[in-house]
Amino acid sequence: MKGIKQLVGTAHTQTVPVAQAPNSQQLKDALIKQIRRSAYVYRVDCGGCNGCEIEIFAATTPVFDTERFGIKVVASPRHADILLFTGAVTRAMRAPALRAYEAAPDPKIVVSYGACGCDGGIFHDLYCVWGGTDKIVPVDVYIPGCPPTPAATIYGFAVALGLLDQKLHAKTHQPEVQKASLKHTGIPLDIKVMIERQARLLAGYVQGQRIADEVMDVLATCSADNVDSKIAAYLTKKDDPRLTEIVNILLSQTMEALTGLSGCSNSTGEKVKPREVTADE
Amino acid sequence: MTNNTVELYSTKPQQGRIGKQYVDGVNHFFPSAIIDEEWQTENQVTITVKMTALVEVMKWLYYDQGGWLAVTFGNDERSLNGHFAVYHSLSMEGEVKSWVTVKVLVDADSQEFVSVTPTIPAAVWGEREVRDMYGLHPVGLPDERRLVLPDDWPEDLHPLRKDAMDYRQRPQPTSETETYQFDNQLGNDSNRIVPVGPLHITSDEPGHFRLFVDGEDIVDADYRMFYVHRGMEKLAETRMGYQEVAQLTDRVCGICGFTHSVGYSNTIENALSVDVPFRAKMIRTVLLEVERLHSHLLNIGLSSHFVGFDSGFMQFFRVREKTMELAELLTGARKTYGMNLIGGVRRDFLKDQRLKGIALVREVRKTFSELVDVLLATPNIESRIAGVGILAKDIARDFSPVGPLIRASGFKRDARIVHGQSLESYGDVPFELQSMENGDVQSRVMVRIGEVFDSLNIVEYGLDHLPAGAILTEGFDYVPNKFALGFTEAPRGENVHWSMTGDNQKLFRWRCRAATYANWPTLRYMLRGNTVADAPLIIGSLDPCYSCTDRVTIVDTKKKRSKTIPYKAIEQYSINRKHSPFKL
Amino acid sequence: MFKLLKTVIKTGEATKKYPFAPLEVCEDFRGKPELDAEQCLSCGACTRACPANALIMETDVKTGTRRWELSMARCIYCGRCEEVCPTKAITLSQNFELAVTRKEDLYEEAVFSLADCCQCGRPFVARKLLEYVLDTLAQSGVTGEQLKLRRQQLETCPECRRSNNMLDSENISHLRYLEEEL
Amino acid sequence: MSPLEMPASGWIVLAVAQAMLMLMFAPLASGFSRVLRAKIHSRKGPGILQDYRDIAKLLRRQSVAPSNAGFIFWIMPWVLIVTMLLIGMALPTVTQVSPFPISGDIITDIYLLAIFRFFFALAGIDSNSMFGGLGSSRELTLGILVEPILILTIVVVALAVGTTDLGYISHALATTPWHQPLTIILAGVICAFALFIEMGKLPFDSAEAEQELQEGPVTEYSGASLAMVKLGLGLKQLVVAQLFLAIFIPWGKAASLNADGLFAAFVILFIKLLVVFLIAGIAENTMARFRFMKIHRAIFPAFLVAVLALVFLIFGW
Repeated sequence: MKGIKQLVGTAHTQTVPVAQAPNSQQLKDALIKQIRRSAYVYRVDCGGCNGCEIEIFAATTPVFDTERFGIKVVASPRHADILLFTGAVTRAMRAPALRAYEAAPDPKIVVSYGACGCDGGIFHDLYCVWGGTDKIVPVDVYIPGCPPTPAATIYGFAVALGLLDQKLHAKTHQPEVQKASLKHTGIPLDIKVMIERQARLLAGYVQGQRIADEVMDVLATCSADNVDSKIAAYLTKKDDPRLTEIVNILLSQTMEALTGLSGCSNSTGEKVKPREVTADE
Repeated sequence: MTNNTVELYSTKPQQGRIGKQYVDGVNHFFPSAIIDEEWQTENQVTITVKMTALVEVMKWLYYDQGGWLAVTFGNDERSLNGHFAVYHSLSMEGEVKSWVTVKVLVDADSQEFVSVTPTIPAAVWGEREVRDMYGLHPVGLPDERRLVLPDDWPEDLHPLRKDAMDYRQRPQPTSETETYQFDNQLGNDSNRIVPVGPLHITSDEPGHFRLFVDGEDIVDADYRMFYVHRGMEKLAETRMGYQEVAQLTDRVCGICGFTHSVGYSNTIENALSVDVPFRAKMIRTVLLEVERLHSHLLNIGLSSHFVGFDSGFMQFFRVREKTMELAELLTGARKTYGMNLIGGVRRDFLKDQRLKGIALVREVRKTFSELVDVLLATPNIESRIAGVGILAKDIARDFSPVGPLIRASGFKRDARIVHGQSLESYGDVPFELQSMENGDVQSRVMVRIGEVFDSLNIVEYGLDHLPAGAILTEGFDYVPNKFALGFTEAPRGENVHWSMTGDNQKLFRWRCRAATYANWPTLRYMLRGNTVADAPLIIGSLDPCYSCTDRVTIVDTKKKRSKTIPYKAIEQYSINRKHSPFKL
Repeated sequence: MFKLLKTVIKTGEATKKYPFAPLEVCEDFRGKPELDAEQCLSCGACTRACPANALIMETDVKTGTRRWELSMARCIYCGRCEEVCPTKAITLSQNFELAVTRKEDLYEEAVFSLADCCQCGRPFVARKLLEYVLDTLAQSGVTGEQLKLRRQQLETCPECRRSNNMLDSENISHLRYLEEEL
Repeated sequence: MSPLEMPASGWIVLAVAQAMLMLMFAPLASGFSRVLRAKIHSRKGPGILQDYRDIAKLLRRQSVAPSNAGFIFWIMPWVLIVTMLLIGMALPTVTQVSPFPISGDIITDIYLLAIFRFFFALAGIDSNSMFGGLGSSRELTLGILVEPILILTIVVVALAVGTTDLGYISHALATTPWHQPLTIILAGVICAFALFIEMGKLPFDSAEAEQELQEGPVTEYSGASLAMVKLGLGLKQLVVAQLFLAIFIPWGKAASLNADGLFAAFVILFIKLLVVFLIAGIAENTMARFRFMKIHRAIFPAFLVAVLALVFLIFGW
């Protein structure tokens, strides 16, 4: 069957991308020069979750307004200079997508948009998905993201039109130091682990980690007598009721762990309806 | 019979058994119909009934007891009890609000089950899908066409059967062309066929419709969905663990993904009775409303676009960007918030987010109300949207649609109100149910406008009244083969999820019914009798999320009979949505 | 229509300057995942957590290396890797300008060397992982002889350990039952 | 000079020149509409020269046609441009009399407009899409609704002045005092309305294939022929606008063929056009499109007023 390659027996298949004309690259370079200030874009939706579609939209509307660069989304592949493929190319969308590709006049720039378009994203290996634009047509520009923000979209177009150069390059890390440094060595290990865990439960993996680090930095500089004052100083500096609450919980539990006796145990899974902290603006 | 008769026999509802009288009712009217009764949460019960009693029980629950069919799905339980199973989940909205799931066991050899569609049309898509995915045969189902699987999929391969295939297997295509038969129920061959096509520049996603027209009037309409069926449900029970699926559900739909991931998380939390901290619930509530904001603004913008008022479209998108900013501020991403874990959320709102967030909300409220005035004061708007695409009450009752669509047809259905007590923090936030009587496009727009203001209030209230405490619960065990429903009110209506835990730290089965899936089947009735020129407006007023339609569905952009050239549909679409294609 | 014009005039131009001026994104924006190879233990937690399989890790026993690879193309920027990383070696940055013309540029890899088994000399565990465990032990108060012993245990590959236990005769008292008899 | 004899070479040169100028400035006009549109969207929008860039690019792009396209499909772009150029040559835009009286007769011009519409509709059918017939019929229906008004109003003026030659009408209105001011003003207003519809602006329809809108037949065209069609559409707006200006706002034009007179007239014309397009642009961007079924309700009253104008004429008010 055209464009389909068998893998094992008749049961398992994969797609074969459309072949490109030998001189296509020169033609494309010429095209890019022509369409610098006036590019017509045609969206081919090969099974996106429509997060990408909506962000492409957002890129054309007032706040980002691609039209100021002469980039215009058109409704017919016949007008297209750039084909924008979104979605992981589902089984049913393959044929229509190819038809759209062939309907567009040569030469044309193919842009693969979003994680699904670039490499199938989270759906890359499903039974009804071919796994990315470049599995069916040759792709010139990849715009990753899930979905790419309108700004990323504009940047992507700029790269496609050769107005900006790409910033990302293949990278290989070769760590010389074969030793990862331990953080907060000043704090006993079990306390450190406890604080980090609780902080995550209280404030999530980003803010929680940040808070845990800051608190432990403060604690590391403290001696038994001036803990309270230093923490208080830190909290007043931040002036955030929620932060104060979290830090107090962390401290009380630290005390608990250190002394064994239970301080004000404001345990995390409490089921009594807690008081409401109101943002004081 | 009326609801009062229920009172006569029903025992006093036991504690923690909300909706017990429905079960008692079934027992009373259909003695020995119930084989098994199982309570998942205090307001969710699953009753296994005899196949012979299914239709009658469903009929009683649905029409006599104010039930609405939320989702119909199958399950391959041969490894558990030697049978397949078909579930019909009903949202009971009589005087007692609860969830009743009716389950029938399907013999593994005959593989046949009784179709309830002739009695309750709402089940049609669900049963067609069971047929596709499990190869079970619904006896008496009027519409035997394939629903979910692509046309070139092998007849005898049913992906969701546990013994069917590896989730990665891509079988040899069986045909080069699309073979779907569109059916014209009212008209005849003299009607011209108009593919209203998809790839429209400002519609978030393409859709494929066949309008059967007589002159300018639509006689009937049919549509082919599920062009983007990818097999997420299979993925969820194979490659992924529980937490990963929460990320997957975020990508069920690019517009209302968060509601799906909340819905999914709720299924597991309900099934394992995990206590989600209050703060996490409030954070989820806030984000659900943020999502509603951007989605409704999108749709209101589109409605003004479809009537040729592009300035309105652009202006509404300008406001919408503020809500996207808000989302980014609160979650770190404009879309696909990725905030849910089973047992809570991943990020907290600190002072910074709360203050900025509240400021943004107030700004949006101000600009939005201005724009609403503008929209309503715009010449011709009224004449374009009033009385167009009416959804009749009886149709609505039969098909169990959800969201602004049904609220605009005079029904008071909103999971946030009806089941608010068991849905995140909706019990504690101030807002009322928006509904209109006329059932036309105008009513839908007005309902959405009302809901935008509600959402703004909820977000502001939520950010202002975040409960103290943790945002995540951990340290619970995943008990095998527990199951429950999870539901949220997405911008387009109620999303319903159902999942069953497996014994290998993976899901045994996950079913997701998105709002649009419930709304599509009514579309044909809304289109009938209108002009082609209004078709896009009507379709748009349903706020179709093609990708929502069965987790991931896109309607084929350029699908049509092989002789037509690819971009025809688009051209035809554009022609028909404009009044005169040749006007200069 | 005059209301509209009024709004329009009041609003002026809503368009952002980007790309001519940098764009403000929020502090915790989920952009390109940045790996701090120095901190990474190649423990594989991220590869297990990644919902999209954008992160993979493969061990090459011949060269004695372990390769970590991130595919920006497939990445869905959910930040699960950041969440599960024990050493915070991977974090999502604010960088969203990721478009490329060559797909190869979307891949980022890191190579870590493996530690050899102190007995059979076959590589079996990432050196950094091993060292990290030992450091943690040290911090938690294990010292001197104990630590040495632990190190020796940890540097032995599972196979060798198993065989050791088999041949570990001095722990077995052949005469125990006899003694009980007496 | 009588309309039938060949005009002097100087006039011919002027006629060709002004037609060519219109062709050159057509993209500027549509570009201006796009900028205005963007501003009303609160967008930065494209430069005013964007349409020049678009057309320049399209002219260099490969031109593909649908497999079933007939010759009508190919000649349509040319017909568009040629008909409009003919009218363009005839219009007394910068001079008080028509520089090319042969096509300067009002009846001729109205028919030229009709030819334009006819070929456009024909091309739609030629593209043989299922909508072709439907669309053409609508197009022609609109024509039937609009053209009578146009003819009636212009005939009223013609009668009032006593000639159907554009040049003379414009000359007369510009120089001699109006005998029936009420009639002419009334006719002018209605004529403006009719021509606004002819320009194809919202709410009656949109001229530009702006990013959300797609002209039916235009979708079929690509590359160079698409460029031609775009040019043709732009040109029509310009010409129609000037037709109105030439008749009803005839002041400030050169009496004879001398450079500075022409230049002044040119500047004045430019300002007039600016105003016209400004008004048209604001109108089309601030209202929703008419429901086609109801469009006659908007147009019929206009027809009545046109009749009223005729009545006034008869009573000599």
